[in-house]
Amino acid sequence: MHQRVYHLKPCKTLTLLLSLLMALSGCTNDHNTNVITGALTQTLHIGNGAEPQDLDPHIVTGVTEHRIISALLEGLVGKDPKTLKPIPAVAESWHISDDRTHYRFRLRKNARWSNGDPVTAQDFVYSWKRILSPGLGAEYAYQLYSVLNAEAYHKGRLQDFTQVGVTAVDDHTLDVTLTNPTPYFLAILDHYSTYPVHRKTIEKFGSMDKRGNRWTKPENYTGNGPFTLKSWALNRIIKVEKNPTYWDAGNVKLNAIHFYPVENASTEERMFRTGQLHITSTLPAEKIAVYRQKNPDQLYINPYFGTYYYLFNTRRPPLDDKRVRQALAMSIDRNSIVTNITKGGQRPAGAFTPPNTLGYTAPTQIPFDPVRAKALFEEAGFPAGKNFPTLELVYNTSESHRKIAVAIQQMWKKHLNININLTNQDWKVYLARRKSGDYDIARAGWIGDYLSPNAFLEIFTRDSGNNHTGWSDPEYDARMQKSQRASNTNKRMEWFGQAEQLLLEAAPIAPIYTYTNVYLRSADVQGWHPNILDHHPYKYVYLSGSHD
Amino acid sequence: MTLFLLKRILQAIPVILIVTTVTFFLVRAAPGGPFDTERTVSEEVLNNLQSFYKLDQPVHIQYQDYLKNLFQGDLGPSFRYPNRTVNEIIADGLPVTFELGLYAIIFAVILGVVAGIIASLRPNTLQDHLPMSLTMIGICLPSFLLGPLLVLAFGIQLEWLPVSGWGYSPGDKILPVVTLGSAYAAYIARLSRAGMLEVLGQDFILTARAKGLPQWRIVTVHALRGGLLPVVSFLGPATAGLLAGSFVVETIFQIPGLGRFYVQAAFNRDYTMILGTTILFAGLIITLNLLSDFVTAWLDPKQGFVKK
Amino acid sequence: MDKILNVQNLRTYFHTRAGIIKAVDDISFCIHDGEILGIVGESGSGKTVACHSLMGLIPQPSAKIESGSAIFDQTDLLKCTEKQLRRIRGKRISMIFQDPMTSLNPYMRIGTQLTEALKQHTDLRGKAATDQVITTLEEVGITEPEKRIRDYPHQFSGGMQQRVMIAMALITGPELLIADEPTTALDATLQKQILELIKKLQQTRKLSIIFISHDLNVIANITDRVLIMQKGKIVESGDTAEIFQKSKHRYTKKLLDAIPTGAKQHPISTKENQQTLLELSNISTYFPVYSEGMLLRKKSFLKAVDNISLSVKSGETLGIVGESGSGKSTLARSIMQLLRPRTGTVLFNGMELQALSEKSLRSARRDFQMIFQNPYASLNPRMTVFKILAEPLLKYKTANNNPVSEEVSQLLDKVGLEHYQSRKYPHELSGGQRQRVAIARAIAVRPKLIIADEPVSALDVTIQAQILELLLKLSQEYKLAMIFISHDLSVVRYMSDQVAVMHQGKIVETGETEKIFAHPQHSYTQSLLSAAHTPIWQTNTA
Amino acid sequence: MIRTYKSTLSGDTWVQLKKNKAAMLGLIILILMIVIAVFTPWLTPYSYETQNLALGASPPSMAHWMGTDVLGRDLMTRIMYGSRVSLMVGFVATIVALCIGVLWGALAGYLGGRADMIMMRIVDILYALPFTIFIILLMVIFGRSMLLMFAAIGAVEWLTMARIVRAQVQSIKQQAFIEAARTIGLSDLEIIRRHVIPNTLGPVIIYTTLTIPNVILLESFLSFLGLGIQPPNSSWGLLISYGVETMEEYPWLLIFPGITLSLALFSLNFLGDGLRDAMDPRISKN
Repeated sequence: MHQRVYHLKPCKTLTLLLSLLMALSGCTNDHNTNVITGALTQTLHIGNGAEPQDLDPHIVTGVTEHRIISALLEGLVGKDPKTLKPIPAVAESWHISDDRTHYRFRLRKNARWSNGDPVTAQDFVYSWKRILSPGLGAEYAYQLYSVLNAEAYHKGRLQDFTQVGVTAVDDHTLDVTLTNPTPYFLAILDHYSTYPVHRKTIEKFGSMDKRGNRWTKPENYTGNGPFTLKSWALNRIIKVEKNPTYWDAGNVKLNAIHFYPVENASTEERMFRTGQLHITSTLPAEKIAVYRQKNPDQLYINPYFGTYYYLFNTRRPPLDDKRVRQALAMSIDRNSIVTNITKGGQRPAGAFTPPNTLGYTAPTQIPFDPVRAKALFEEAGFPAGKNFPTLELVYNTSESHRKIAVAIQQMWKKHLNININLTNQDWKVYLARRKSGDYDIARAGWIGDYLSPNAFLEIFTRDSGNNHTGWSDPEYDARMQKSQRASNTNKRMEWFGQAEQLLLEAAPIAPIYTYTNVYLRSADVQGWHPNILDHHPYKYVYLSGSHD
Repeated sequence: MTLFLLKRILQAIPVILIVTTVTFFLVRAAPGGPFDTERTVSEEVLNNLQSFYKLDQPVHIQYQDYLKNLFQGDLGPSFRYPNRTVNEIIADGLPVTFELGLYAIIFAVILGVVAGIIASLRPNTLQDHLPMSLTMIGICLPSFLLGPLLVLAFGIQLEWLPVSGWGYSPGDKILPVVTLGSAYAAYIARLSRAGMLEVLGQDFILTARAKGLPQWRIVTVHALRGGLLPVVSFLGPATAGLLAGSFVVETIFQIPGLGRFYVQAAFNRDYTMILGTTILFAGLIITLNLLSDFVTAWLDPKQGFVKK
Repeated sequence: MDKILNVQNLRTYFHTRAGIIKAVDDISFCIHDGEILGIVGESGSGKTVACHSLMGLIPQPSAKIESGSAIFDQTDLLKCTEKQLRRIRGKRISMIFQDPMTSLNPYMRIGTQLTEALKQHTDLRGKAATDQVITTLEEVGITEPEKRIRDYPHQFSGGMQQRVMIAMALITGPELLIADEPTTALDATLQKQILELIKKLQQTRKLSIIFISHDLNVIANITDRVLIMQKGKIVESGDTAEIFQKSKHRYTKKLLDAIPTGAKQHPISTKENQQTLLELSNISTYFPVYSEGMLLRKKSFLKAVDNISLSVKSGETLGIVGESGSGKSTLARSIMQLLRPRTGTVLFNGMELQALSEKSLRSARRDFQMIFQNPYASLNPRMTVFKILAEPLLKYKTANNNPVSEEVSQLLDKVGLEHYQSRKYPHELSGGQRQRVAIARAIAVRPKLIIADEPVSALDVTIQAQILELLLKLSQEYKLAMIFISHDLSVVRYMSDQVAVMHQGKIVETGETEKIFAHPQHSYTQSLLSAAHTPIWQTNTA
Repeated sequence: MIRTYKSTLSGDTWVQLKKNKAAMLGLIILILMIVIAVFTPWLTPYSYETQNLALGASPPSMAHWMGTDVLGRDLMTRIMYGSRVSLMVGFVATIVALCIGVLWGALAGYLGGRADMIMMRIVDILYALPFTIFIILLMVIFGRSMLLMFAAIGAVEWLTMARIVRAQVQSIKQQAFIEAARTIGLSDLEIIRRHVIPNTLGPVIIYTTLTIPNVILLESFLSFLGLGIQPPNSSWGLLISYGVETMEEYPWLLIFPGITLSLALFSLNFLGDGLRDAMDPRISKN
């Protein structure tokens, strides 16, 4: 079959394509970006990292949820945005007994819920009862374990909640009794797990201790914070508006805050660059150098209360030998990692607790000392890495973990002449393997919930569920107990130092660096003070119109 | 014709049932549960959670409950997002992903068919190789590369188009659709070129030319309908693949679609969400295949339903 | 009569990678107003390319008009631009083609295809256009055109489709009609009707027609003057009667002699002692036909083969003749067990074929082979001739143990092909050569029976004669029984000892070939014989 | 005695292929890439893993023709080592998909009726199963190996292949030479092997050349998940995905792997087109 072929004049097709392109370019981007309109309407646009699982303070655990809940609810005690010292919130004032186990809180008369109801002491009792009720399965319930019998009630050993150390003397007086003096108890009261919830709303949409309660839907939400929940479009945007009934409404300058659940860091950075966001939740490592150079005023690097470290499985030879662990920890060039790889202003960490936590800094540091490391290796029977088994380093899927693992793999090869395999695992498999001890070396990170060395050092006590290294030392536990019962701060810090020294000497972990919070912020944002907990109460924040 | 539909629908039910069963046990075999987090959860809390979601019951009972709810159309609560059910999440996400997928396919078809036709008019000349190579780029540049590239060029440098979002500002749908559609444009271009070449070689084209019809009429009215048959039969399975493919585009352009849930659910071991999206996906594949077979039959009267 | 078209030394060459092919090599001819000019030649003689060159329909990049002129109403068609040509094509000169099944757009209703031509060349629109279509359809003999206008081409029979084609060509009232083998794909009776229709239309519309064909009977029957073409050149031209009576050119004589006439040369006398090889007793094969009911499909049966009984003796050739749709092929496939007959038994060499298991049937197949109609489709395009022939030989590991390549060469010699051709692919061979390969494949395993289903109807007349001779020689040499199926009476008469006439699935008459042809009993056989016009130039022979 | 031409299909195809310039160019480039992949250790002074953290990502220079990556490793070396993985994955996984897909499609298309329906519904089921969970499970149960990756990729890619081959076979089945093959007494399997499958090669080759790029990029997704290759070694897909992250700061980290992949894909496609035309006797000869 012959096939007839046609001519299609080339110029006709070209003109067609060109006209299409011209039409497309017509709709240029109108120039009132969120940042510009935001300043006029005092609306803050924040990149929030991920879609929040829920907005019920007693169920959620993540940072993304914390950022939103802290706008909607307020606990007994707040934190000073600059110094993080406890400041009055719903509780106007409080009195602590001499033996430091009894706290009496005076609640503010003008504290209101968003539907106008007054905030009463009974609300707090009901809320603490809710989070401690076994049925709810609240993961953060252990924050209140320092309260008398709270742990027993939560673990189901005690049924009668009245025996738990929290009672409402009258509408505006709340008594709390602790099992033993807890110096950081006031710091805990700023954590959203201790926030009050509106009883009538909870019971209207489900029972007190059952999940799947619909009260967190925008149309049902009732909170006592500076803002109320206006709308929640899944995966798109969460809007909160100024709450007129808030007791300190007068000082709240922002009218609304829009949270964007942007998961991809580079997408978030691009949204910031085109003026869609005032503040981002994070910043890709490679962009740090660019912003440091081009517009340093938008780049913010604040120390963050967390440490990145490697776990050694002390149950598996040769990692059961302390010298091997020390040698491995000492041959990590932490400086090179923070300057060449993470590049996010992180500080190399010789110890587990971040330095200068309420004045406490670890007495000893694990140095970068390859010479001593080789010597230790020889002592342990592995001269120049001979007959040292190939260990497996497990980490969960992420770019930065991969880069750090590859760098450390190289360092161990260079300094100790040993080979390790890197195993990139899916998040859940990684968690399961770490919990069950099915690993040689594993990557880990720990963020403190409240500002105290205890938030870190308590992990390695015997009964802490978060110690996967298999290492424990009765002497270490004893020193931690002493720190709890120490009468004054200096004594307590002294005991923390003793405990950490023991920990670093045994080296079940190899600390690498302390986290920093790297994010971008528009110059318009005022009243956003950097602090180690990345804690920025919105009521002090406002937008100035000063931009080019 | 109704019999044709009925038969295919009857075949669909066992397929969906088998997919549900296999996925149901597959997800439970994967290590790590929905409630494992960085901070180890105490035993009591874990037990409470398991009981609330009835995960502590023997598996076969869980399976029966799940099927019972499934028949009533209830896909169960999401583990990851406690205050939302899977139905709600799908109801939220699906329309957006569907819209994205639909525009992407339309874009791919227009680009692909035009390139295919231009190429088929003068085979083995520049007019043939140029469009074919251009559409090839769609395959060489994967979406996770093309997306950011387009954003950089049109979003940031030229500031013609918004960088992210879906439906907020005008033109924010253009870049995601181009990114998702370009990969399919290459397939469609090749298929339509082959289809057109085959039809243009047939006798009735010669008759049409003998009738003195102008060339554009011969190509569009006579050749196109037969030429695009292979494209239609390709579109069925391809559109189903879009749901999974849209995950990358939705992340790059911050689009509130279902693709993200479909892929994240696996990482979060959100059993009900995985099952929900998988069943939806299975249903989608079957309907789309049925649709493409139906359209192919309708397009070709000899084969299809016009009675002898 | 003045000349409506005058072509002078037209040359059209194909420039392919394998060199230049001179499809039309310097031909000149003219056609007078109201005259039917016949162009005769075998496939590849350039007759179609010549006409396509006039109309500008030749495949562009490879084909090029080297020289010549074609004056039509003072304009030289070869010099026209595409736009000018388009005003003439379909308006003043229109064409009809050979295979109506593929020449109509299968996806478009015939009504639209007809109005399309009208809209292109006249300003008739809407109702007026539809009326014109209906009148033209009536003119070509389509019943109830108002209803049939909405039907698709595949809803028409072969003959009807050709009538639609003619209507489409004539609807714009052309002066010149080019008919490219319009009747080749049709049966004798249909052929006759279409030729009469064309003659009638030529008279009523005062049309001049160029009638291209390779079938001399048709040319003799309808044309006033004729050109004989061979390999791109006109070897002879003149009045039809004159050319057919006393042709001068050697090639024309060869064409005329190639038409098989008369009875089989040396028929095998029906001696009783020959044992019957094949015995069919009341075989019937039904095809389920589904009419689209609302929900359930109403199942009705088309009785393609309806209660047929016949027998074939070894060495004897049984001819089966009948029009298309009479069930000839279905009968052949039922015998070969390619289709399972619904009722009746097939006894072959004493074996009951239906009863055989799949495996034993496969080994029994060795003894009965088949040759198919379309030489292009019956050979695997991706296998060389050598492999096609080696396959059956290896399958049955023929007794004589000489190597396969030896066997293949012998087979090639038997069917008259050179050995070097064993390296070629089917599409590199001509139609005749391919049919020879098919025959070689059939006889490779020394079968006892060969069923030839219209083996020559797709071939040119000269090639046809060679293949028929080959089949006769082989059947004698190998004492083969043969069932020869064809719609061409003269071919069946020439080949078969016994003849069976089939009509709508039944055998209406059977017996000695010459007895049937001399005085047919059944009315259908009589109409069949009268339809097959005996060549006018041989009216004298009995 | 005539020399028996054992003219295999490949013999003739090679003769035809040589005439197609574009296809030959594609073939040469591919062979060049394979040679480079095999002899990489001797071709480059640098190792793919030794880092030079101080250097970090440096643009192309005399020392490093294609510059260095974020960890200071020579990009050209990593691309060459990467080609080993990508080409191997590209070809082997596609061949796995090809074999299963063609066999399954041919059988389903040829048998037709109930068998066809069941086989195609199985394909639908496999289409729908969640691929990510399937990968995670594979990794956990069988640990990690390249074989496992081929199985995983093959298990996904053969489905579309089967669908295409089935459609092709259904049209071939009507051809007369299939009926002729049956009259010779060949069994169904023999007919499928000798007559049906060779005639499906055209579209199969085209689809294969379109599958290879997908497979290469799918490998990077699997490696990202942890199934594929582990750092520090790399593959084109991985290099491109790393390159995308630093597209603005270090564009060469994206450009060079991107060009290499595109070069490979273009030459593959031209080769594929050439092969298809060479194998289809009808087109190649006139």
